[in-house]
Amino acid sequence: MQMSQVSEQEVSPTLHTEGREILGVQGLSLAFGGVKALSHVSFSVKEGSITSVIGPNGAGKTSLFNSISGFYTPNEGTVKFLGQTMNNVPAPDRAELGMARTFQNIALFKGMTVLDNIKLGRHAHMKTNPLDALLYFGRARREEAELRKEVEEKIIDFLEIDHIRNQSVAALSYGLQKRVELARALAMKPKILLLDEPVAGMNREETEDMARFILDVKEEWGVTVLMVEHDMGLVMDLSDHVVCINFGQVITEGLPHEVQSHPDVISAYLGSGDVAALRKKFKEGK
Amino acid sequence: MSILKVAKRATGALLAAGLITGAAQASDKKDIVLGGSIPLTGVFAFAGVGIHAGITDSVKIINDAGGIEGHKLVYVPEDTAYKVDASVAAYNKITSQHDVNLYYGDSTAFSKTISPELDRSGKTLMTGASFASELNDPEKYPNIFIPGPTYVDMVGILMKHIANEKPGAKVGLVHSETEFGRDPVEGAKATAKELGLDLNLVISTAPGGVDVSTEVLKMRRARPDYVIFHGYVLSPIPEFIGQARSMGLDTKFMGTFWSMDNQMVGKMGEIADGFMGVMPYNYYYTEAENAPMLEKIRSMRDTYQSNAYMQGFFSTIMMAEAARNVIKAGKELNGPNLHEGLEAIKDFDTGGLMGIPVTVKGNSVPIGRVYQYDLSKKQMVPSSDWIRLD
Amino acid sequence: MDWLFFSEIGLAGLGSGGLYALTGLALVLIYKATRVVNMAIGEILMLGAYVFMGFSAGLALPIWASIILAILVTGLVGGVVERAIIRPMLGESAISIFMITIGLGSVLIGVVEIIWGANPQRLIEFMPKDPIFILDAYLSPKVGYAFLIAAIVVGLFLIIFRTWRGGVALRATAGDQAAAYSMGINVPKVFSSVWVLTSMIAAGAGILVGSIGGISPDMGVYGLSVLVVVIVGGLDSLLGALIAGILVGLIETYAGAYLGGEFKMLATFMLLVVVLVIRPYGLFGTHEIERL
Amino acid sequence: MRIGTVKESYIADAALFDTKVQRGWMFALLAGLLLLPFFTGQYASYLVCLVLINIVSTAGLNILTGFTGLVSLGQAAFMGVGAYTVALMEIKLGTPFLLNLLVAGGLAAVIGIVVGLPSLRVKGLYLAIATIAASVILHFVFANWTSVTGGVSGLSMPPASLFGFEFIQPDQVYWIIMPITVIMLFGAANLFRTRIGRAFIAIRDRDISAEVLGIRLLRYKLLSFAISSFYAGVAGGLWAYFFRVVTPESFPLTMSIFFLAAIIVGGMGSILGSVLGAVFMTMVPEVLKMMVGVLSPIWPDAVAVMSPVRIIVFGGLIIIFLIFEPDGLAEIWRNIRRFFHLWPFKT
Repeated sequence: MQMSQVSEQEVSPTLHTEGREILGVQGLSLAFGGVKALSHVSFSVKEGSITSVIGPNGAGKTSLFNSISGFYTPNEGTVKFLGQTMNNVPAPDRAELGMARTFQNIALFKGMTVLDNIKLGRHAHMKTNPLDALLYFGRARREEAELRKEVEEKIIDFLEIDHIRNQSVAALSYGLQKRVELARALAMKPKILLLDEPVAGMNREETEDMARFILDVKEEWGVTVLMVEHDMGLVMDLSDHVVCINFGQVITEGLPHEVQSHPDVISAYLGSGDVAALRKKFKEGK
Repeated sequence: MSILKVAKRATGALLAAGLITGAAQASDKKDIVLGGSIPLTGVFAFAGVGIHAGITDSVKIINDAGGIEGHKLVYVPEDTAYKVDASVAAYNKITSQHDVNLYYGDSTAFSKTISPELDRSGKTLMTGASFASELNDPEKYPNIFIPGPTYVDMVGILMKHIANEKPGAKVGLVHSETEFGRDPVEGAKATAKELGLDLNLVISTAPGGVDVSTEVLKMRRARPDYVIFHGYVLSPIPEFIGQARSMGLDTKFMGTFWSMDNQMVGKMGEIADGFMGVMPYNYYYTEAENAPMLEKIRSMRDTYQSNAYMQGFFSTIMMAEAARNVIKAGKELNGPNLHEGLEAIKDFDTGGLMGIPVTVKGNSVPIGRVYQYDLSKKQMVPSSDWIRLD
Repeated sequence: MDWLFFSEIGLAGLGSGGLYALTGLALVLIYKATRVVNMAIGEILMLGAYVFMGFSAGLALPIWASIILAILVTGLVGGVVERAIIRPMLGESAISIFMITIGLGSVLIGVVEIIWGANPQRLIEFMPKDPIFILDAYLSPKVGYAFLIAAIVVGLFLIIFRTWRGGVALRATAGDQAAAYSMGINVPKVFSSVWVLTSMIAAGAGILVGSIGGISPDMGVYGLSVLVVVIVGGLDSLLGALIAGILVGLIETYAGAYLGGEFKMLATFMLLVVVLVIRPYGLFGTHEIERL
Repeated sequence: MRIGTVKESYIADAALFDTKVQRGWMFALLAGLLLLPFFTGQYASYLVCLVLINIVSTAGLNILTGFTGLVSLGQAAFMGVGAYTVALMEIKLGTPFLLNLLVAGGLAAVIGIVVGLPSLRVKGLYLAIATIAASVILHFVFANWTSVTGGVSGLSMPPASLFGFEFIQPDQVYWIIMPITVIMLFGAANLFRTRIGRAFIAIRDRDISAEVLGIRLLRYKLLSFAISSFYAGVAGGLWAYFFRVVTPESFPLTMSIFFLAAIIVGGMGSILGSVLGAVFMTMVPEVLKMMVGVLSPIWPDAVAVMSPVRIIVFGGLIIIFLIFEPDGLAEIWRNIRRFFHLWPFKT
């Protein structure tokens, strides 16, 4: 409730429909054995926008993310990023090009502190070689100092996690872990940020914080956001563009309010038995 | 724990160890120390325990008889588990605590490892459990003594015996895939040629290998009249013999020193009957004339003592004799002098340990005798006279 | 080419392959049910052989009684081991459990050395000694009978595994521990029984292996070849263990016969390398799909 | 008790030893290492050298297994590669020992990379067993490439020398071993302050997500193998200078297991753990030996059970630590420190 009030009054979403395409998915199909996870999925993400992918559980959203970030190789179709076809670009290279993501079930590295987890995000943009590292002199030292400064001043301050920077991630609450994951993604110097259910399992307060961060990332950092999310309130409030998929196919896409009232979307959730919950969510705006 | 503390405790332990070997006896003359890297545990423990007992007894006998020209002989052993690094550790430990002139090492690898150190310190003469022919080189290993024939010599003695029994016989050599196992292979080939024997089968078996059926199949094809085993204590010799017998082969089987312990051979059961081998010493039970040492051993220990015991015993009295020669000559006890003292040993009467007087040649004593197992007596009995290689 | 020799070697290889298959079966079974690679299988096998020696030579019991007692005692040890050190590790990483079995192997060697000493020993001969000739080809009687026994045990085992109720529980547990638990299968009991059962199989194999080549505390290295067998066959495939067992037996024996004893281990592990390159999860193993 | 420390800069915060007290201890330790040989006998020097060599190799294995999560049972074989390299260079070329050690590490690293190649396709246990294969094959090469390695009898080599001075006795070789160990430990600690160390830990914790975060898996797994084997190679080289004879039996599979045990007992993924583990596992047999020495007068057979007891203790330590303290001695050490930092206000 409060969520929607805040967003309506202060940060009403700006539409970027005229923006240039930063990420394009064309005819993407993916199958595991005989099971089709995605079939001919196409949509486009405009630079500077927040685009959301919605759909019932098992619709193929995470498979879509995994295909975009290069963890799965699609059977058909292409992913274009910054005008470049990604089909033969391995995942680490996509990361280096500016594709950053978070994970549905949090993939922080438990053996490292919050700070090191965030620093890890910068990996692909650093030059330190093994010899530098062993000697910790010259480049390694300089690079690490620069990174530390930037992480501290830009990311940790921004996400308000300075009090936990030296803690081990394993000891953190779920909400904080999600925030650290976002911090790590930001450290990757992203051009596009793929967020896989950024507020799942969060309480209201945490959700509000996260919504604010996502908007700030777009507005202040100028980073395009593509997210998968079940929290319809959040999706409707933040998104510039919504893509709904079910059974691995795009049912409809468009502006949030268009998608919200689209009959196929309703029936998609109906088919999955979520319809009552969905109606309730839409009604409440949450 | 700090290293210093460890060192202090080590000293304490060593003192304790010294007590059991009977260290503290007042004497105006300086003690002569015999250090030992002894494999009291591990895969070679059966030998190590025997060696240890043999050295301990001979040291006692020597000291009871007034020591070495009045100098008391002190034996300082350390367990090595038959590992080279542990042996080196033991050497370092013992030499840092004592002024060591005599040393017993447990393996060929250790002897080679420590040899440069012996040369450098120039204080010590070393003997040991290794009969490796490689060590029988006074130029390269001036501080090492082999208490018997080398492995090549052992195989040579056996082949000599074969050539006498059956000229031109077909001979097989089965050896373990270890350093000392490989030692006599080349030498055996040369000796066979010299003696006109047909060495038509050489098999190496992996250590710890359990199944020898394919090797036996090879043997079945080569049909050697004699097969010499080298580099084993027991397994897989019985299996070879058992399978050969069941295939109806009448091959005669032989072993080298470390396969020749009476009890070990006895463990083969019925197939042990007729097993032959070379042994440089008399057995514990040998009844020989003029063998006071054997009598003494039997009076000290009333049960059978292994061939390893004899080896340790013999090593000690030879080392003591070398030291005696040095002292008699009024020289300082050091490596080169001890080696001279050793080389000076001529027609030395061992009191029956060896059947004939001992003369050192090179770094070794190339004497041996062929024995054969008699199942009815459950004993190895001589089947040749003492053979001296020249 | 001496074809008779070739076929005789083949027979001998088949014989040792049978024993590999039997021990490999035990290893696969543990893995299937508990996801543990038991690196101590070789040492359990050794323990079985020593216990047999203890009963037959030490206490002079009849051979048949000694065999049964040795198998039972070793099974009991397996059960105790499972309760004492494997169960507390449930849920730990595969590597930790792998290491704990290495530790176990070491402890078993030490215990055997304390009780029976480090010297190599021979088991009492209990198999017929008449040579076996298959056509013209000679087969060492011990190897032949050992193969026969191994084959019977493997056969019996497979029948039990397919039909008996416990076997079904075991297979269910192998498929999905959590699901099996929710279906009312007593998973801890299955774990215990698997350790008991496989230790018993290993003890039997140990008696056979020991009666062929003698026993010593370091005969646990036999476990290394068995490890190759199950990796080549696929860690979770019973069929794989049987086929790879025979394969490893043959390759090892041929390498030993034609190249020399020192090539045996090399050939075995070369096979392993080749299989790992071509089929990383073994000839019949399942590749687990990784999830993000 | 120490209450909070304030740092002026990020560099100071990222320093290896971030408090005065820690730096003080560090200098005390270094001073101790410098003075040590003047106060110990040959035997203690021998033990110290052995411990140091084991520390280098253990630290290397910890980089691979503890930090990167790739289990290897090939560490001893890589040490063998280093040892043979040093022995051959010393015998055939007579080049300076530092160069020899570097080449030894380098060659071991190259072979480590080859052995690590399956690591992209196979994981965990399969990889561990692939490394067993590597050590069997390397052992075969050592034992059978007689023209180069001297076969089963191995190679005997001259001591290391510098400006005509020969490092022969343990307290002399110490001056080669100790500085190299210290440098390599600092190197290992440094590694984990940089992107490379972080990438290793990321691969250990979740290798698939690491890839999506920009870490090239194969490259970093191989790099970990290379660095780890480099450490093993140098350790092997030091071993060769220490014993001056290298045989195929010098580096058995049980030695690889020893190093794995050392990182388990010391602490996986901890440099301090590598040190503690190597010291502890090397000293345990010595302590047992002492106990035998003490017991012998009362119980003459004590020595006979020495070897089995040692084997049991070795295995038992692995088991006990894995069950009761999986983070090893390093964790115990941290707990002790924590206790004293807060003492007497909190226990």
